[in-house]
Amino acid sequence: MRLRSWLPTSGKVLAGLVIVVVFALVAIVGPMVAQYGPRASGPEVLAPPSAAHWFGTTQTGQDVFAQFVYGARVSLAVGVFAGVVSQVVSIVVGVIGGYFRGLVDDGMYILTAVFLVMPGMPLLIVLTGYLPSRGMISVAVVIAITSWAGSARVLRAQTMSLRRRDFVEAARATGESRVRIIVSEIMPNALPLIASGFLFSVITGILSEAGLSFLGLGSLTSTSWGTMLYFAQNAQAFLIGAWWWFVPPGLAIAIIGAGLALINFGIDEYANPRLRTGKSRAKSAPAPLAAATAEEPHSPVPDQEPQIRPGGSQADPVIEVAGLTVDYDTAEGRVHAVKDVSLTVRRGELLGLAGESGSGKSTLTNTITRLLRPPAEVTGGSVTYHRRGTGAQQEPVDLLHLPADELRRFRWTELSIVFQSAMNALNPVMRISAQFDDVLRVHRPQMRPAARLELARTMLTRVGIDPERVSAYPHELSGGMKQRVAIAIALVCDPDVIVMDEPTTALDLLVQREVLDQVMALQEEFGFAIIFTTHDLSLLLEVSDTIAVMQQGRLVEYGAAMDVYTDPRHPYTQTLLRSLSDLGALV
Amino acid sequence: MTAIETEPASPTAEVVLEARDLVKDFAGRRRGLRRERMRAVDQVSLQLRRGEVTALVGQSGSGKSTVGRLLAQLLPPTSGQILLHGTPVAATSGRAFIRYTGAVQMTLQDPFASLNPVHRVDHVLGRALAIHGRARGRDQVHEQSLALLEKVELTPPERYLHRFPHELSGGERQRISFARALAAQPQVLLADEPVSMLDVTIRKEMLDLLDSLRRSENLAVLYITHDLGSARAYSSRTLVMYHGVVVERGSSAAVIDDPQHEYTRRLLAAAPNPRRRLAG
Amino acid sequence: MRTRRLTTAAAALTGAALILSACSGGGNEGGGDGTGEVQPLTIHANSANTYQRNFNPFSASVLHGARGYIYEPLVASSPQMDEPVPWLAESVEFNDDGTMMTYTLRDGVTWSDGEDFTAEDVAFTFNLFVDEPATNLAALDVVEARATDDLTVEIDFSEPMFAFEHAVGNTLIVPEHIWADVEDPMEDTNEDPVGTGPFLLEDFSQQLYTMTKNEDYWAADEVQVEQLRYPANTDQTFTTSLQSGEIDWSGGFVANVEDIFVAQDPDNRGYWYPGGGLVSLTPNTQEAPFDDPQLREALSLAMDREQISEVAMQGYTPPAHPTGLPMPAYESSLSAEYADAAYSRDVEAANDLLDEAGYEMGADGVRTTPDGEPMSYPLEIPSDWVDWVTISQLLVEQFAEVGIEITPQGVSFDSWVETRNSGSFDLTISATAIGQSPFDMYRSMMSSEYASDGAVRQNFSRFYDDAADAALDDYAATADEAEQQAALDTLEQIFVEELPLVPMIQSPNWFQYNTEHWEGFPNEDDPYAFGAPFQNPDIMIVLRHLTPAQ
Amino acid sequence: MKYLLRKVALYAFIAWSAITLNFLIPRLMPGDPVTLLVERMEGRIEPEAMAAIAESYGITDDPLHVQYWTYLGNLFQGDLGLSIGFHPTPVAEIVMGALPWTLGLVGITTIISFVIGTGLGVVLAWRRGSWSDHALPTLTFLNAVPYFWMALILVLVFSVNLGVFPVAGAYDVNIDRAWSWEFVSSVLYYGTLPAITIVIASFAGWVLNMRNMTVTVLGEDFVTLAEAKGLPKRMVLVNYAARNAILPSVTGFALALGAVVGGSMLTEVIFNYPGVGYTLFQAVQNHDFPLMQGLFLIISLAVIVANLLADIVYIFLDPRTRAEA
Repeated sequence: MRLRSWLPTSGKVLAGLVIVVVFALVAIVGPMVAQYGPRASGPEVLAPPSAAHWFGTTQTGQDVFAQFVYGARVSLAVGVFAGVVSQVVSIVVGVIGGYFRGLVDDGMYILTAVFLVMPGMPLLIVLTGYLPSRGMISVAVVIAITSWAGSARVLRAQTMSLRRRDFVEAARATGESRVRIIVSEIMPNALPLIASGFLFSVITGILSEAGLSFLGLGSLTSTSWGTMLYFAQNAQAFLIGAWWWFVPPGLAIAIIGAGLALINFGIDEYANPRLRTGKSRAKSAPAPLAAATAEEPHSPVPDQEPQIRPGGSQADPVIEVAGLTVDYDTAEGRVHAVKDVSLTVRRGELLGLAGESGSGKSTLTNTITRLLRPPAEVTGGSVTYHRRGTGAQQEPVDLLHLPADELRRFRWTELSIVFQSAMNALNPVMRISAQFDDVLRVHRPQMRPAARLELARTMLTRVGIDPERVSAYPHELSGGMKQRVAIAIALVCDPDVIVMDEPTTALDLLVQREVLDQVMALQEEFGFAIIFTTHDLSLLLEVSDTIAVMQQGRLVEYGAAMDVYTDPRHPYTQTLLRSLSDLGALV
Repeated sequence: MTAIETEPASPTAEVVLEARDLVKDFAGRRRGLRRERMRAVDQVSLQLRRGEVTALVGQSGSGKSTVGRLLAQLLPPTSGQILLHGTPVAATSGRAFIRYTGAVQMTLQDPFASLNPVHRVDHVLGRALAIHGRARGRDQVHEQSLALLEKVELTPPERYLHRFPHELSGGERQRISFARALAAQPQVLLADEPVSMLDVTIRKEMLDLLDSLRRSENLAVLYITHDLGSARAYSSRTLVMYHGVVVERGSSAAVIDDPQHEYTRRLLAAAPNPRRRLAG
Repeated sequence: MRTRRLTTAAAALTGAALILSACSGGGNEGGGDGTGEVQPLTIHANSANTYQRNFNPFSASVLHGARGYIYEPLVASSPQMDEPVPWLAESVEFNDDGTMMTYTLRDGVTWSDGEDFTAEDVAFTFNLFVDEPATNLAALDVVEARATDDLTVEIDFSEPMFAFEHAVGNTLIVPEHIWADVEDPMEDTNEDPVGTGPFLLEDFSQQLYTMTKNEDYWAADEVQVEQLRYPANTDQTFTTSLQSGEIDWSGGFVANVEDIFVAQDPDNRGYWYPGGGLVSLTPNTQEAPFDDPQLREALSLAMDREQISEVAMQGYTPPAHPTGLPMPAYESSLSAEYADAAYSRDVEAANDLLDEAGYEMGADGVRTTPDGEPMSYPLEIPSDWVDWVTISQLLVEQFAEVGIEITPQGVSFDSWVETRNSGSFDLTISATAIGQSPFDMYRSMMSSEYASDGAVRQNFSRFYDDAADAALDDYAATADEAEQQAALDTLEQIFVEELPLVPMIQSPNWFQYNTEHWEGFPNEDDPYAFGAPFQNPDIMIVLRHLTPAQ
Repeated sequence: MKYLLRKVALYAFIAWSAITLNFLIPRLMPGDPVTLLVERMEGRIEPEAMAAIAESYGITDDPLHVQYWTYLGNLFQGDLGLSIGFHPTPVAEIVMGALPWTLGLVGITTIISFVIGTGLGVVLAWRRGSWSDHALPTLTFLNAVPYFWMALILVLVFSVNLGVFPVAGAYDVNIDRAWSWEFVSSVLYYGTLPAITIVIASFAGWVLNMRNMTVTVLGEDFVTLAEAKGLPKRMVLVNYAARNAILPSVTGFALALGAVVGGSMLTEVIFNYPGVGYTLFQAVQNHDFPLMQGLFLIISLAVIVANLLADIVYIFLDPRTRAEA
């Protein structure tokens, strides 16, 4: 059990490690096992593999197995040495440049750019061509010289982003010295990158050595996999069919390269969980849940029955959630992110969904919008959508079981979404017009391009943005404007419901107020229902018709906003309101 | 530019840290050969008194965080002075800086980002103690670390000592940040938006903690926030910043209950408040 | 190419980069190349990926065929040939002290553009050596040359030229009416060559150039080949082309030549690798301890040349002759004393000799010099010369048996040349070209005229010996063959006894042939000339022996 | 515009560095071309002739800075000197002879492998979590296989054993070099195996890169929103995910050109392909300093220009760079 917890969970990393360990063993133990010296010539010339010569013999009767294992030593040593040198250089250049900025960085940046752009292999070959001594160490150094730049650039970027991180600032504020900050605060966080860069340089080193040696530019007086290939090539081993001579070294290079790359994969996945595949992906709990499990010891547990009262609107229901339960599979077992939640959204109503981080409100809205991703899974309950109009159309729609193409038609025409951070919700490389346009092309195929553009302009005007900005790119707009654009896009197909997921959280107070006013005005005009989630209860109390308070996946209180405000019944709601009051928010 | 002085403070307690006419310019975009200067902080003066919380309120981009960093000497001011106990200090690096941080500590906004994910709690506190020479030897460091954790109400402290930041909740992390700052046994605590990333219920606990620490350690606290309500509730004096300038200052009650400056009024009006609905 | 460098620098001489090989394409099968009569002769003289159009005979990277098939010498002579063959000249005479040579030229020779070939052209060529020293590839001490009539030319030299008759005779003659207008003869690529030779450049591309027979050639009857093809081939493709029978005539290293090449068609295919130079272990005889001839003798005794020949050279080239002279080319120059000499390994004798000379064996199996230095020496070799790398590994094993430690170090070619020429080495390996005569070889191995404070260009072991110098002078000062042989006898004796170099193996003259289309190539049984298609002037002789296959 | 100017300035500096490095390397390293040339002539040259040869190669004892100015002056006149290995052919002529082959073979195969690689990468990212994840180990293996070894194996199988493709060369030398179908088809036929080698050995890297980038982008809000908009999958994948994920690859593509020219060198050597890579290899083997310098310079400048072009393309692909200007 103990041992297993140390083993990497990813099969790829495990495979990679096994490969590298096997080759390391070959390099270390192999020469002790080999019965012959790598250069010792023998009477049996070009013999195929046999009991006496496991991998056969060469043109001059040398034992291929002996060469292979001694070659492993040299090839791996060159790779590792080149990797170390190249990584040290890139750390010095990248981390120091990235941390100190200014002239130092400018110099280092240009140096990096020079080496990055200058074609590596030709430079390597030219340098080696001039190299007076062809020892493996000089070859390794030259390889390092030509290969550090890529890694340095990545490290620099990482350092620049790390040095802006709060913990670096905090360490400085504590009084930590610069050297210690670099070594103890920044470097450990860049470790995945350094490790990955190191592995990459090792691969490059092994491949470059093999390539150089194969061209006759390496050190032919040492035995490496590259020189084996060179001698094999020279003796025309291909033409005489001496496969045992050239297959092992080439295959070994490819396999160890793949092994190192697989480990690298693991590092990438560790650093960027999105890249994970298969099981390891499922085990990585998504962020909201991680917060839910790290429970606040001071929060009251929802031990009491939910307090349900009539909502603030009497209109027809649009969306009905009934007994909904959503589970996550995590390494620690199943977790209920949403548990037995029932609520109703009515036409033209603003339903405020309140809850702190980890309360399950995002999981709930993601279920309604059908954007729930594995490992989350609906394990109970239903979400029903009621269309506008009469007759057969009024047949309620089972949202959770809507087939793919019907779901696509449903989306945006009936229900649209406004995300928390508009900066990320708009495609940075498309003009605003295009982001209106693709929705309309799909959902309003009969519309002409000119009409589509006109509609986009109209919608922008509606949210108080100069219609000329329709041809702008997202980055040319301020945060508030982007959020308005996002709202305008959400409105363009005249949906019945808009899910607004913390739409104003990222905005400054004054802007938030403007956007809110706009939303209220638009709702007045178009009559859509809004599911408005936020952790800011005071905001919800002010704008909502109905409020639903969630805590740890459960709905704890539901009712008309003013009822909840003036007469909170669930202890959790009461705590929230009391906190708000103490914080001066309800003054 | 002079701020509207809503109500003169009663200068009772000793001034620990003072800023006089602080100005900070940042290099902006290059325009031709000239680089545009962006004035982030313009002629800001303030005093932090022992045992008193001073709130610095403003929206993002108002320059309030820059003031905090200037006071912590994390940034050198373009002009103006910082006085510690009446003595001008300019020490953004080296031993002088470390000495300065022994008196003035700062905590940052984002509890998720302000602790290095690779270090355990004991390392964080141990370093802070070591830098300022508040503990020697393993035993002393251990003992002191436990005491710090207790001070920030993380009990039992042994439970937290060997945890990584990701094993802690947001509130717990912010407490660790406070503990780290307290390790230096400072006289001034600059708290930059200490609660804005936290849930409402935690905010209150955190501000209560800050307030009790102020009292028990006799700290001068600068509470930097965008939230007028909590400034009113937890500080005795409030300064309102807008575009790098302090536009209004005075006792918190006066500034917030009876704002004089147009900007302060707009801020108050924009704050969500269900009362308004009740009234309307 | 890598391997061949060891052997004949002549291959590298004309551009190590150049290669030729052959692919006779489908169009040529069964009937010829368009003439409908005779198969072309496809030649691989050197490895090249692409050709650069250069037919300047003075250029180091001139394309093969230009020398010999387009430009011709006065007299053709080669170490492997019994007698010099009069070519553009019918006879030559020396004045008494050997400083003037008078050539009488062949009548009726024309340049390929129709102009007559005259004594003026010959005089122009030799005067060019004076005006443009870089063109003087054979380093002839020309003072002046003049045409005394249409067919007679007199050339004045500053030294007696008895020993250099072959070198002067092998001078390729260029037409004055064209070269007089060439501004810088070393920087001209001479793309459309005009010569007196049996072939005309027909077509050139970077991958193939062809030459077609000059029907107005002065000895057109002697040449039966109608077309020469030089396709570009690298080492790799050369071997496969050779294997598939696309090449008629080649000179290159082929590993396992029996299996890869001969075995496919034993009736037609063959190879002959006569000695074409010498590869020696080269001690620095100016520095201790290798200034001690006894030590050099011990190295020689400890060396297993058979093993080196078998393992490093796959048995293609025999161990060196104790005189250092390549065989069979210089067989006739051997003194009676050494006619049957051969090396044999004697480790015991070597050890005794070393003990006797005061090189004490240490406990670790490594001897120390009388000065107390451990006898451990680096051996620098060009890192990409495979056969030398193998040789050096064998020397490690062989010398370990006499308590001398060798550490091979692969260095770049430049670095090796630098070290070798500047004398900053204890031991190295070097090659000596066969030259024009045994005198040439000994001169380059023992003459003090190459001594220099800085870099030397010959005599890399820096062996300076008065007796050797005297013998060389004697040889050069006489035209009498008996006197020359007497001087040679002395030189051979000095070489054998003093060991200025420790000869290891002969370097082979690589040569493979395929008689499917053409026959008459030289071979061991009929060694009338060197067979390698890069060897001048031998290729001219070989060409005249070729007849269409039956 | 300013963004572009900055880039141009940077690349100009890099070009200058390459030019200067190119000047310095041979002068700082041991070895003297004249000695090497004489070595080839079997040392039969007299000292005065050596001086004459040195002069003809433009080798002088001038102080370094004088040599440098001469070097720069010659360079700007397009004079890269005379080759030593192919003396007296001008280096520029040799380079120009080799360049089209490399541009043709390597250029086309790089584009093919980029297109295949990124396309496949997007598909793998979209289908992640399914069978497609099992393709990854195979791809990493392909990515690590040495080019030249792969080339040798392919030659062994397809040329030597099966005889499907020619062993080497750029075209059948028996065909007249003209714009005839016969010649063109011969070029294509001879180029097939080298092209396959390069594509197989290089496409996997693009797949892995593109997959990682796409997976990362797929997690972005705007992709989720695109899905929520009810857009067809293909549209989401192409316009939202791939369109953003490809941005880093554009720079990578330009940088890779350098690596590919180098990597393809070994391929060119094995296939006897008359391109820049093989010529460089020959130059190194022949100690042909001027040719080596000329080739390295041309390759560097080509890569620099490619990078500049990539940066220009980037401006069109990513509007945010325009804002930085």
